[in-house]
Amino acid sequence: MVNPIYIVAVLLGTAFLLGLFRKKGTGIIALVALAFPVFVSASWFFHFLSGNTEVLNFFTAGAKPPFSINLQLGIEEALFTMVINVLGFLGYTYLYRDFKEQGIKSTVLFLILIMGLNVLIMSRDIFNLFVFLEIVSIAIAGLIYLKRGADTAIAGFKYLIALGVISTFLLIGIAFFYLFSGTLNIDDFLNSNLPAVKGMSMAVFLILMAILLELKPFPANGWALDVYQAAHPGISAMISSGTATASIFLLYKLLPLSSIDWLPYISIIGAITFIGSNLLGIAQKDSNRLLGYSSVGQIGLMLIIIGMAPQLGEHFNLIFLTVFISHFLAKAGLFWISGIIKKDNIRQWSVLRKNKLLLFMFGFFLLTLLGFPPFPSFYGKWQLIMELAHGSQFIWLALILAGSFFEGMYLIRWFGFAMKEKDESEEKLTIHWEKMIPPVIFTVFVMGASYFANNSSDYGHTLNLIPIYFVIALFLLDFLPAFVKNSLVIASMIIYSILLYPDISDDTLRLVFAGIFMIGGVLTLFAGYSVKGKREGFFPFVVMMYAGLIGLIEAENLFQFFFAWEIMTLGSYFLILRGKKSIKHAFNYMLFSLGGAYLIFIGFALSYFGQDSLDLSIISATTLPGWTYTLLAIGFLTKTAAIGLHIWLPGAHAEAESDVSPMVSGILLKAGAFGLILLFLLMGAEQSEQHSLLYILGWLGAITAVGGNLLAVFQEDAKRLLAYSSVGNLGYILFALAFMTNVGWLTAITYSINHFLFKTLLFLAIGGVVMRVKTHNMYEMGGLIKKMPWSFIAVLIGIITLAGIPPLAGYGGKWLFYNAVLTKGWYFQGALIFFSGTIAFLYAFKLIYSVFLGQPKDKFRNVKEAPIWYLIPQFILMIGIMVFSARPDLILKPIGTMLSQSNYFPTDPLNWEDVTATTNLGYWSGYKIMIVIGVMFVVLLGWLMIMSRKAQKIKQFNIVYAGERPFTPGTTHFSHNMFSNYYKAIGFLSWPVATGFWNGVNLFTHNVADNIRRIYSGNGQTYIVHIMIYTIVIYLLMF
Amino acid sequence: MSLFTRILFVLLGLFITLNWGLIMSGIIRKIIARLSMRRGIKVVQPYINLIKNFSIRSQLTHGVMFYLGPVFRLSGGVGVFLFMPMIYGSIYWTNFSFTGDLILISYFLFFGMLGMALGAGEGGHPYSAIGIGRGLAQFTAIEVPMTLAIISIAIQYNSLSITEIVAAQQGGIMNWTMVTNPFATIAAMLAFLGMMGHSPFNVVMAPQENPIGPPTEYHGTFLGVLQTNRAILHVVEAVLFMNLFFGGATNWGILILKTFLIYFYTVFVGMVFPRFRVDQSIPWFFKIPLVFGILAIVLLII
Amino acid sequence: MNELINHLKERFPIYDVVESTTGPTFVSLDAAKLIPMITSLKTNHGFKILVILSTVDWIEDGKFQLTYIINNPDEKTDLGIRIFIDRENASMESIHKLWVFAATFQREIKEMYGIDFPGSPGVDDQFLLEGWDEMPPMRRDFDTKKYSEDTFFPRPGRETNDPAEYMKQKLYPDE
Amino acid sequence: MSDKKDIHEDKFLAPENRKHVVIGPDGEEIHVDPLNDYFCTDMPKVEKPYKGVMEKFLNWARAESLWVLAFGTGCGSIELPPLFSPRFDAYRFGVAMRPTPRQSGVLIISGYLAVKTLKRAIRSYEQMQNPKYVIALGSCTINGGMYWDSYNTINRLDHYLPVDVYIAGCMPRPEAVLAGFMKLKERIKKGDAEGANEYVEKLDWYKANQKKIIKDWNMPDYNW
Repeated sequence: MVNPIYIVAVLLGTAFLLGLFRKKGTGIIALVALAFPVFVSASWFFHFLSGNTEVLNFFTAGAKPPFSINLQLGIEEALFTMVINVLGFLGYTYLYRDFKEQGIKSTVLFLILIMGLNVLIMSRDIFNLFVFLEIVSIAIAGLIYLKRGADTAIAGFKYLIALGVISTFLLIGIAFFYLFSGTLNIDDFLNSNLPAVKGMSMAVFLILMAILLELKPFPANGWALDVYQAAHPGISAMISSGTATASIFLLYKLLPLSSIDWLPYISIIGAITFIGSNLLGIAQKDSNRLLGYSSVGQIGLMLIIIGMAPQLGEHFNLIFLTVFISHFLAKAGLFWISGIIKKDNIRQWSVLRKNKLLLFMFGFFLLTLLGFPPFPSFYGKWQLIMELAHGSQFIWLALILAGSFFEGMYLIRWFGFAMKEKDESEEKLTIHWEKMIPPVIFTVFVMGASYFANNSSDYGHTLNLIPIYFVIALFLLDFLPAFVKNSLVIASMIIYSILLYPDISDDTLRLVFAGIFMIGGVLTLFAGYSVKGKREGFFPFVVMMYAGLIGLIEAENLFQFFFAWEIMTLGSYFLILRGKKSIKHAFNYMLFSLGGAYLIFIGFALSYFGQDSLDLSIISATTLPGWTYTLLAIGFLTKTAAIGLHIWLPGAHAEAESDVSPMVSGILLKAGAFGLILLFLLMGAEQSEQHSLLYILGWLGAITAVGGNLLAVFQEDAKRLLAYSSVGNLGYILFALAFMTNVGWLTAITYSINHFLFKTLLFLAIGGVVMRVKTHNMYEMGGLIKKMPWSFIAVLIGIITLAGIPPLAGYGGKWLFYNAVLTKGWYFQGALIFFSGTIAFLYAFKLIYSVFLGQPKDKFRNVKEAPIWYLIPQFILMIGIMVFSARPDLILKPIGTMLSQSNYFPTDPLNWEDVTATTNLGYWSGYKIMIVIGVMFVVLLGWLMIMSRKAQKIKQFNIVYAGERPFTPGTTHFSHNMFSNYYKAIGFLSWPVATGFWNGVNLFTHNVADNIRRIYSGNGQTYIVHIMIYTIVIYLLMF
Repeated sequence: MSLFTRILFVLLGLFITLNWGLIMSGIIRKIIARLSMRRGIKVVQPYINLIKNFSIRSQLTHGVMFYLGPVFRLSGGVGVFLFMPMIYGSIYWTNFSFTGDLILISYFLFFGMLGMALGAGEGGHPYSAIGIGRGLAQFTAIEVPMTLAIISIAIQYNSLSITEIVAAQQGGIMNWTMVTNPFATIAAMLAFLGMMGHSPFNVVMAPQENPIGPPTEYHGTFLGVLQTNRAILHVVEAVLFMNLFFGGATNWGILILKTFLIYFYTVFVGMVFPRFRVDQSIPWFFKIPLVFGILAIVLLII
Repeated sequence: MNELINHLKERFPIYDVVESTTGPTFVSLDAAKLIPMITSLKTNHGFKILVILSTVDWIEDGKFQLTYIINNPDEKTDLGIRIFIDRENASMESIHKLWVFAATFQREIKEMYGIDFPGSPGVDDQFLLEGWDEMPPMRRDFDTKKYSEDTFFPRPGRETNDPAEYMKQKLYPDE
Repeated sequence: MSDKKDIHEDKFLAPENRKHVVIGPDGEEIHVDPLNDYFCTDMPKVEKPYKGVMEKFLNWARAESLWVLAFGTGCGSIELPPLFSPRFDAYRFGVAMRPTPRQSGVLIISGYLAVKTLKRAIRSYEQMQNPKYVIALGSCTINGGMYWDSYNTINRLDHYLPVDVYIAGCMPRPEAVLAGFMKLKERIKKGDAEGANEYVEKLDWYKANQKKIIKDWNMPDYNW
């Protein structure tokens, strides 16, 4: 093994020797020089990893301390030096071209920087640390000037000033330290067991404070943000990932010096930093500064983790390393990408779309930062939150998630801009190949890290990762034409369903939802065949969404459930984002999903409190039932879009692509319903003690039903109308679930199935129409029945089911509803539900009339029927509706049996006499009703056909018009603002209160962020004052 | 009873219902005429109108849905009849009521409405759509007191089966829902006004401002079908309310008497009150009938 | 009123003043001076309302007479202004800029008399007559009886009697 | 038709009725010919009555159920509302008003007919279903009455629509109108009132007369 001292030697030597060379070849030499430490540290790391635990201690100048400086290389040091050296090597590769233009000076500085960082990690001598800290600072200050410009100069100067102050602290601290302890060596000090002197703690305070300030804690970090903003992104990457890493390690190394327990304070500092800087990030528009805020935030999170180390116990390593490595890789990657595209405003990042690889990496890094599965920090965060809950640190848990939420807010918005914002720049993106290498390598590292994180996580091995691998495979196969990929996905979903079936075939409830997810998935994918070309970036996310959905079904413990939930959210977010005008809506969707997911997260964590397993069943044994259930319910309600939390839904569903809308509306929403079902079952079903929660949820469901349906009535956009209708229908489901009776649950499941059938059908049919007419506005359509008869039939069947008119399946839901309401005794809520059911007529009529009936418009004289690939799934769904209408017993009987026999809902079940369902209130025979109505209908139709067989076919303007002729089709079609008088009567109920509320919250957050941001005046002196005040405040807090 | 006999009796019952519906509307028109000191139409005028409409020689059609509209409408009317037990205690006149209960009927009423709405929509006449929009809007409001009343009855009798509800009311007028649950009766009867579409809730068809609403384009045979349905539906709806609130009927005579009175009540109110606009009628339903409906339930709960 | 007339006389060449105690006072004016005078009346003298714009066909003189009756709502006085224009290629300046609805009067006059008002909005659109392609029907040289007989299939056997003669003959045949 | 002049060259054709091009959703051009695309251009057919007792029975029903289109053309329309007042009570004869021509069987031309109104009357008449009847009210419909030499009022209604019953007078009082209804009933019951078929048989003649005075038809020949 090579002694690590050679790292210093080689780097320093090269730096000196470079001067001997002329320009030529310096770059290559530096690169080789930088590769050497990578090799050394990596070899040591693997050496340690393979079981050697002996820590290497070595000394410069061959003497013992205090005469020489001793360096230490254990597994930790090896790891950190390795990552820094890799970063250095890649960072240099990235900056190769810039350094070449700059000449040798910069290269020298860079080599010095890397050397300094290495020593910072390895050195055990405090004064030596100070020296190398200074070296690093000066090297960075020099490198900041790499990018020429006034702001660079100012930023570099501020940096120097701030670091000067910090160094002063450090130096004074060291001086006192030496005064009191007589040694500068950490190990000596630790071994000496010196008595605690009062002044000693002051010395250590100053030392640690300096290191903390080096870590840029909020709010004393204005200088650092200016640096991030102004410096060359390649350098920012080094600062953000490199020096921060070294500083964190430094803090970790120096902490044992203190006799006072610093950990709580570090946590508090970390928490303030994490929340504060993420909050400020919300209002940020400059991409580099945004990354700076994010960097600072992540360091805050790491500080929290370090501070929490005792509580985290054995999991500390995993948590810290995953969070650290995520930040390290992603931040460097993002800064590098920022340097490639050279855009400051986050809105201009839409240029990324010109290069698929860049866009992919950008998304990859952002998701890594956000902690979505399967990225490493997901495992870390999960473990962190769980451990915190286990140690009943609930406030910390809430703070961390709040900070993460803020971070999510700006990162997602940024991502939305990159994906969808209009790209106005004409110029081509010039990309140098060597600049692409580092981010690509880091992407690979992230993947590897994910793999290791998964393996080393306690529950990672229980995950079913096959779907995830399939997603990755689809990314690689993205060059294939769409229909090949579509077939592949359909086939894989069918095969997976078949494989899955034996596992869940004995659990009818899961089977139903698996059926909705998988059958629905296959059917909606059929529509995808009508898309020509490659359809890049569609199929991986479809699979991701369905993988998440099916993961929910398969989940056996909380971890798997949450993993699947996040995967599903992520996949659906990307799908929604694909729509033309969906940037804002996808953002809203993700925000609400993220919030909801965090609530679920907290709920899970709370139920873990005081328990040892992560099995789903611990929810029922939770020691904090009120909080746990409420949080979980709200979390799931964000997905089902209960009123108040619904504002993301209409836009997201309406603006999505034609075949994505049915996926997200007909199928995805059921994930929330499934979550609620799971929650309610675990709450103890019929024996549940949560009466008040259920009562509130019942009212919420009823109000959601009315609100959603009422809002649907006043829509002019066909897909928005359907989306609001989904809100209403999910309200029914929530309401029925909250009953917690046998029949109530049957109602909910019937509604889930019905809603899946008709909403998928309607969205597909309307999607087909929209595809042909290229508009969502119903009043622009009209009279399409003659052009699209099949779509018309689909919509007709759909709205009959929706409105609950016998004989179709919707009626079964209504009948069950009455029975459930009457058995439960929630009469007034029930009345609200039935009122909303009649409101459904209004929009159902508006939908079918405005689109298919009335006056055909000139523009659509030549439109064709919707593509056959849209019609096939529609017909399958129609057959499904017919079968379910005629023989509801086929599905409801087994579910009823399961509900009543599984001890969940033993009382008052639905009785089946052959095909007739009976309760002690009434009876219902879907089969007989179907036959009676069918026969009668056919007879009457035949009769009328015979009676008016000679009828003359006439055209659209052959209507009685008081002896006049209609003016134009557009003016004769009565559609726009159809229910104006209804609005006059009860329109006040549809005023956008929820939207107003959330807009207010949004505005408030932004205002707070904006106001706090003013402390960063841009003035160096102010920043110094910040640092001083900050130090004093911390001092006062501690002593 | 064999299926064949049942179908035979159903057809017979349908025939009686249709005829009674036509005669009833004739009689009512006659009474109205006498009230305004006219001789008025012949009692058989509805028959003549019906024959006339079926004898129209030429027909026009706007499209398939224009055809299907009246079929849906009549299916709605006949269907409600089929699912309605007409005479209590008779095995012959219970039709197909074993397939479903009160909820089936109250939702099957929509079947015809939907068909009419679609057929009229296909006609392409803006007034049709305006009429339907008004009708549906008004219906949502009507449904609220109606639902409350139905829930109230279901709580009272602990059943949704019409036959059982009628059975519970047997044995004298004191057992009728009208007496035992007056608030539900009031709420439902106020809703009934709206359902029947007479003044003051006839803005759907308002001839002076909206030629005739949904059926503007319908004529000849189509109109005949609609009239047939109207005759049947008026009787059947009256039978529904009779069964729910007024003790049902044990023979056709009582049925005829009670349905006549119930129907007459709506016409009577219609003669007295002027027409509401939709934005007036909806708030009205949310006031008085709603209060009665809530009272009906609250009183039963406590 | 006299004051006003005198005032007008000083400024505009009006003539033929016909004063009336019951109806409006009429003045005549050169067609070219109409716009300045009527504008002045509207803006300075409170004649805010255009009551009517009508036409008389003086076929014998080869003139059309246009009568503008304007009203002062504050003083409750009316003033009629007559102007005469040539019957051949009759054309008059439009006053729709003073009163928007004057365009409607002018449109009717265009249709019924064929007097053009260049610039008046919609002046060429049909007003009362749909698909009329004959001479404007209110002109006195349009023979409405002949047109009717040619066009409307007169029922034969129609007699025309002098009412006085006829009544005498029917009621008092002896005298 | 007698003159097959292309209606599109008609200078009176309203702008919205002229052929035009719109851009479809896929950017394709769509040529719209409003007269052919918006309206049915077929011609009506003679609907043969049944024979014998059946037709007699139906005719009785038609006669006893006369639905009048609520359409007032001239000063006579004010004479119609009293018909339904208690004093005259036309309901007892099976007469009722309907607001839509589709459902009406009787068109009452109540007084003078300007050319403009005639156009609407013809359109409304054509929108009524066979069998349909026309009652002409007042002398204006017979020979022009006091408007006999007007440039704008027709003289003889029967040149434009097949009239079943004329009721003379200026104006005829409601009693006279009732008498007219009785007369119409008689004609229907006898089977004489086949004006609708007559109109179809002599459609060319009627159309020629109509087009002679109505120059901006703005529609295909027959208004379904």
